[in-house]
Amino acid sequence: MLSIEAVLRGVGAALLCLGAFAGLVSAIGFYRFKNFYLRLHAATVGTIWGCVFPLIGASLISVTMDELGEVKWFAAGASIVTAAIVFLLAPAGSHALARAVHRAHVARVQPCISDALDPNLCG
Amino acid sequence: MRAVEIVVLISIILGFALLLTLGYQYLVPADDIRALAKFYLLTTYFNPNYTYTAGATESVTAIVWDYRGLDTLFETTVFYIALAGCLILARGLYKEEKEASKPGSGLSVIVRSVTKITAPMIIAVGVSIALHGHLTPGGGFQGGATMAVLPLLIIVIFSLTPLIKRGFTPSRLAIIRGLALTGIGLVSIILAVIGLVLGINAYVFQSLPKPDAPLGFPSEVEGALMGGILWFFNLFESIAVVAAFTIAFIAILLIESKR
Amino acid sequence: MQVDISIINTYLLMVTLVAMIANFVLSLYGVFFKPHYIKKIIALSMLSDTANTITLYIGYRRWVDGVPPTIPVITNRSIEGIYDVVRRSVDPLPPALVLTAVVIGLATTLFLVYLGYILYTHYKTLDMREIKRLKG
Amino acid sequence: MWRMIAETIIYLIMACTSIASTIAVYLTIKEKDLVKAVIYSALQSALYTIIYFLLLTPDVVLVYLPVAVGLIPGVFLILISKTERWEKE
Amino acid sequence: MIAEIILAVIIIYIISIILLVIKAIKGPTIGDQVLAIDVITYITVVLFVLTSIYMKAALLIVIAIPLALWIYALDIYIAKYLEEGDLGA
Repeated sequence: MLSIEAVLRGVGAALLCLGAFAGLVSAIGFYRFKNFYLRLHAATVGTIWGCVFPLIGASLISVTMDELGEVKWFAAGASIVTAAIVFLLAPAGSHALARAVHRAHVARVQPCISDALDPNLCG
Repeated sequence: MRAVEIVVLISIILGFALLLTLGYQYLVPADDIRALAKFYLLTTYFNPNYTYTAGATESVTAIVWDYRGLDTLFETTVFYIALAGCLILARGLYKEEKEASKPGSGLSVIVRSVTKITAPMIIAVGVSIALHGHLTPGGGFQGGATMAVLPLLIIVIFSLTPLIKRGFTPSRLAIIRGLALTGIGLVSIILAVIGLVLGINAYVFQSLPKPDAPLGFPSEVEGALMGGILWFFNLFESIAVVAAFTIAFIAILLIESKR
Repeated sequence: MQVDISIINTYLLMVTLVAMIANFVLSLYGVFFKPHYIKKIIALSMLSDTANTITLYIGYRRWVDGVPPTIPVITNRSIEGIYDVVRRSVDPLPPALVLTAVVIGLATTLFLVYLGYILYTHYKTLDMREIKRLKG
Repeated sequence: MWRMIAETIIYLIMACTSIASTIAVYLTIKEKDLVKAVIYSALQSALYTIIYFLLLTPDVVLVYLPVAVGLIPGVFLILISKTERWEKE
Repeated sequence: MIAEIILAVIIIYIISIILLVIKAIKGPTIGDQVLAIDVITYITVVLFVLTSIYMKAALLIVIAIPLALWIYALDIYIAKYLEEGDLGA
């Protein structure tokens, strides 16, 4: 017979491990990809999988921890709100950056097969 | 020729030597703190052993506005003078009207929508940081600085015109800031003035009633902790900080339209 | 097996302090010897940040027997809670001093930015070697 | 034993962050492109935020974060966009 | 049990942050550097939350909300500067 606390704690730990794995994969990918537009993929993995899910897991864990004292509900709520904010803001920021970099011709697409938006950037 | 630089270098060397001499036992942090810090922590929230207390659960805000209140008041004065200097430098370079930017330029619609959604959240977070300053980490300076990022974001994303059109002109913001600073001054001296009128003993920067001075701000309202003078100072200081920074940002962007 | 690792902890804390002093020296070099005005302002803001960090570092306290220190906020409002905070908390005075220094640092940085713009409108450059009249 | 290792790990994070911030400060001083200098100084601010957090001063983090991450890069970029971007040799 | 898992996750995040700092220092273009700082700070949010749960000081979590709110300000400033060469109105 599983108690609800054990279930919550297990799910939270699983989410934390998933987030740690995604963060490490994102960092390695960021290190090894060739150009800016490919690194955007790694950055998205790092922000959504490596930040939003571990925050939800931390919230689930902090609900079950009685050592935190009276403020454990505060901690859980703050974690959930932070996850929502990151979920909203991180894509907007990287979108703005990608659009500006493409329009200002800062980063070249290399190696390139085709660029439909601006053929001059290719190659 | 390089006399100034040499004097500054020598004074920095002497100052560092003084720091290392006076703080040699704190160079690597010890496992205990000083007696003064223990006194602050013990008397921050109610205590039977001490008559004097600040009535707040957060020590840093209590030190900033109660124990070392005059210090912070004069730092606020330095802050006021620095921003007044900014506005004096920007004087005569103003130009109010601005040609409309052509459509298609600027940031995309995604960023604009997200900023419209997050603007109320920013205000809510700033207000809660400022007004809960005596209970949780935070206070007037923190809340004001948090809210002051919003005007700069709005100016960068939507341009200056909507902000001016909503009525946030520099002169009006200057009036708001003056009112907030007046509030800080009034709160700091009002109990001393009342005591002077009534013939009761009272001090400047008096927060809670003391044994020889019966006047004081409320320590709690309806069971919620108020911290006496701290709540009022947090409120007025956050308004002053956000208004002052908004004036500075608007002014530095209005200078540009002269060229 | 019990291993004494307190010497490693002391070494790591000393590394932090030495890195902060290196930051101090580097940003001081930037303030004095870099010719460009904006670089000077950036170095000055980094200098004030580093000074604040050294101030906060002095107020820290080490862990005792594996129990971490805590923030100077009273969460449990009974007598035992207050004494527990006094036993474990870090020094609350350096944060109170640094707090106002950061905001005033931003105000003076804004003043220097305005001054830089006025300089540029007068001289059409911000390179300090070309602004002969300010050379002292 | 395990708790002692936790203490060492916290101090190790602090030391690594300090050394990285020293590298960031050095690159800020050496850089000729002022926009890149502002970005390096933003990196230094982010690393200092971690140090302030580990020194357990949440009040200072709450005031340092909007100022150093949100306001100062914007103000410097306004000044750079109005004046000049490159520092001459 | 849960404390050891949290400590291991903290160590893995520190390794990721070190890799990202190397990329933020080396990155060939401005876009790479800003993106790396972005990911560093979003990971720092998780690090703050986990550290405060591990230290049992739950009030420290209040820092995470403003940090998550302000990171995208740097993106917006750099994007506006690159797109228009000008931060103004």
